[in-house]
Amino acid sequence: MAEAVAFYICAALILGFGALVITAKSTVHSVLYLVADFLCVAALYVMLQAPFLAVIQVMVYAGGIVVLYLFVVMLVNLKRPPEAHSDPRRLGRLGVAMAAAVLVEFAAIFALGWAKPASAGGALSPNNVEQIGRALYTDYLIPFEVASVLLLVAMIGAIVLAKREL
Amino acid sequence: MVNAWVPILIFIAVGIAFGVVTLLFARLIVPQRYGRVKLEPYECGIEPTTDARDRYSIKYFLVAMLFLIFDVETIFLYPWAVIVDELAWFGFIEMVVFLFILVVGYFYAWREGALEWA
Amino acid sequence: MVEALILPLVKIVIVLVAVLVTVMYIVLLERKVQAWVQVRLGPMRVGPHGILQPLADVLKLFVKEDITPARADKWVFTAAPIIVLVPALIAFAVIPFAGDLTLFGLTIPGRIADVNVGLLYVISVAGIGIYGIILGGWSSNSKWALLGSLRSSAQLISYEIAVTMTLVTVIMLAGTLSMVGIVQAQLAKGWWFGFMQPVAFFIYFVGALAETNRAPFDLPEAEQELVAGFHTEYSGMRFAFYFLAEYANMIVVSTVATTLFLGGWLAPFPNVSWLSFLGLVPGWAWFMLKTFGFLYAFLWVRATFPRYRYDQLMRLGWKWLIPLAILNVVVTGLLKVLV
Amino acid sequence: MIITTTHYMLLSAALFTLGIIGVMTRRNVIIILMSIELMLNAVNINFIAFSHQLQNVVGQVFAVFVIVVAAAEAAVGLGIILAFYRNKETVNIDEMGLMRW
Repeated sequence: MAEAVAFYICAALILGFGALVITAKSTVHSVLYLVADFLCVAALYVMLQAPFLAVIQVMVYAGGIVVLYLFVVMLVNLKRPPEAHSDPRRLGRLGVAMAAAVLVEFAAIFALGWAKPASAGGALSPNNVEQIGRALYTDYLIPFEVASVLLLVAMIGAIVLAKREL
Repeated sequence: MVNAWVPILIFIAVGIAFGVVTLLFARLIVPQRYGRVKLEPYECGIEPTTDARDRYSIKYFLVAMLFLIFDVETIFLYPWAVIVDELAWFGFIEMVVFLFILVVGYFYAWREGALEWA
Repeated sequence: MVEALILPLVKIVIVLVAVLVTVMYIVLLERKVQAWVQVRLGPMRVGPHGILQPLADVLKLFVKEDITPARADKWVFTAAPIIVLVPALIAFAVIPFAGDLTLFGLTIPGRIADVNVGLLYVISVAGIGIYGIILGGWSSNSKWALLGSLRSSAQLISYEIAVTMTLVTVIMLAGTLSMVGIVQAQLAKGWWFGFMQPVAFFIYFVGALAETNRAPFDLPEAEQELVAGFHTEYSGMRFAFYFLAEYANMIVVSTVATTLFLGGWLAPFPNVSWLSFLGLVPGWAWFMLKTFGFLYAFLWVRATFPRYRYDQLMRLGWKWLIPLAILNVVVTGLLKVLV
Repeated sequence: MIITTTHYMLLSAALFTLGIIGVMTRRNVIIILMSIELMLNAVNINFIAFSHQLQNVVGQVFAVFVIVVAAAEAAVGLGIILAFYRNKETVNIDEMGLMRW
């Protein structure tokens, strides 16, 4: 019961803040709602027994990625609003198609039945960090090293893009 | 397991409530005498002429970007640190390779002057 | 019900009140310490030796006029102080202030929560506080505030990397991320991690000074160049929140240092039998003693060192502390696999 | 009132839709990138819900990788936006036809 209440509150907050992100007039307000959204997602992860993911969601997403967004929003000081001359119907057809696809997805989720809740006493131990570490550094060794190359490339790319201004 | 987080949730609620209630309470008792000049931003007595939200150095973007990359790197270090005894040499070499690749990027940033502020 | 909700609530209120009172008196102590270093007396008027000065300060802040500048973004301007204060407070949730206490036949754990990612929780929560600083400066729409907030946030994130990376070595020794587990690991090893990882302790101390915007790294509010930094436009209670958050953060980093490097609630050398009489002093008293020692170091440093220049500050963080932290991780890992 | 994985899937699908709507309707490229972050989060919710359902940690490991990719994407994407803004003084995606041929 408590779990259901917590889930519905979390879900409402996530979707509410998500809607605010894409509708807010000021970009800075959008960024703020995005942070709130990510914090609520972190709360959801805690409920799903993924505390390590919850903290890195806060640390990397809320505390890193969105800080970068905020810095860029502040750097990009706009003389005129970017939405001034846009044609809302421009991508209308594509939007309808996308929405239809999502509706099909919803229908599929409903049609294919409701999954059972997780069985208690499964293999997911409460000591989540060790388990993730074991999987990450043995089975997923190659993706892990590739991730570092990806980060290296991202770092070099961003520096090259900004370098001319240094 | 999840129950261990309930006190934290309560703490967050209490913290926000403390902030909001204190501000509202202060709002009730403080004097409010507004004047146009009083509400101007402070610029050492000179009347502000331009908007404060102007363009500023791209250095701040670079610092935030480097922070983000290193932040992601440290989240890989923590699970490794927890089971470092178990992984032994294998894990150590893995992590040295990982750190080496990022240190290359670090020295690139250094060489390109992304770390200079003079 | 009592176990799950009432007990944590009581502890939260106790911690909250303790933090507020400590902040009030740390401010007084700071003024006193600085005065003593300069052979002055410090506040003497309000109460004997000025011990009622904090109350007068709080009263003053409460009745000061609270101004929202005309060009400010009103909602963000009000939200920013709360955003900066709440993380500073909730970081205390995982700090183990004491071992288990027994009261009226009830075993009460000496902390609010023990989650198995405790250390990362503290780090990530501290990261959220940055928003309060950036948004406070941005929403004021004042040049001093905006520049101060940019500098302050750049400084915070720079030193946060060095600190998070250096704390990895502590985790390598402890083998757990739980704050309680880290203290127990120090009991098992017989040494405080401050002795086993002096380099990490040093980096943490420097980083802690910088992350709390304390002298000699208090550039964001260097009066000579930036007026008051990101809170230039703040007054009254909202200013008080920034002030409170800064000192609460100081206490957070001190309690974290106590837990990670100084053995938490443990008595010194708990495994040396002829020193066992030290165990007669309760754990929470040791914890407070160590925390105050660390806080005192903050005040002492402020009274002693001149302020850094901004480029010197960034150079120290990026070109010295971060490589040192990475090197420390590698060396500790090497020692771990060799021994 | 039992919360099943289906609930999480529906939430994730709804959040993903919000992301799509954001990408489709907004012209500010920073907001479009933020909508993409919303979509990545929806994906992560799915990963972790299934990790919980199957009691298997692999879903969480993949969520970690998604976060890494999101970080790299934000760094490079925002770098491109800044470079573009410095040339053209705009962040409107309709005016970003530089690479279109």
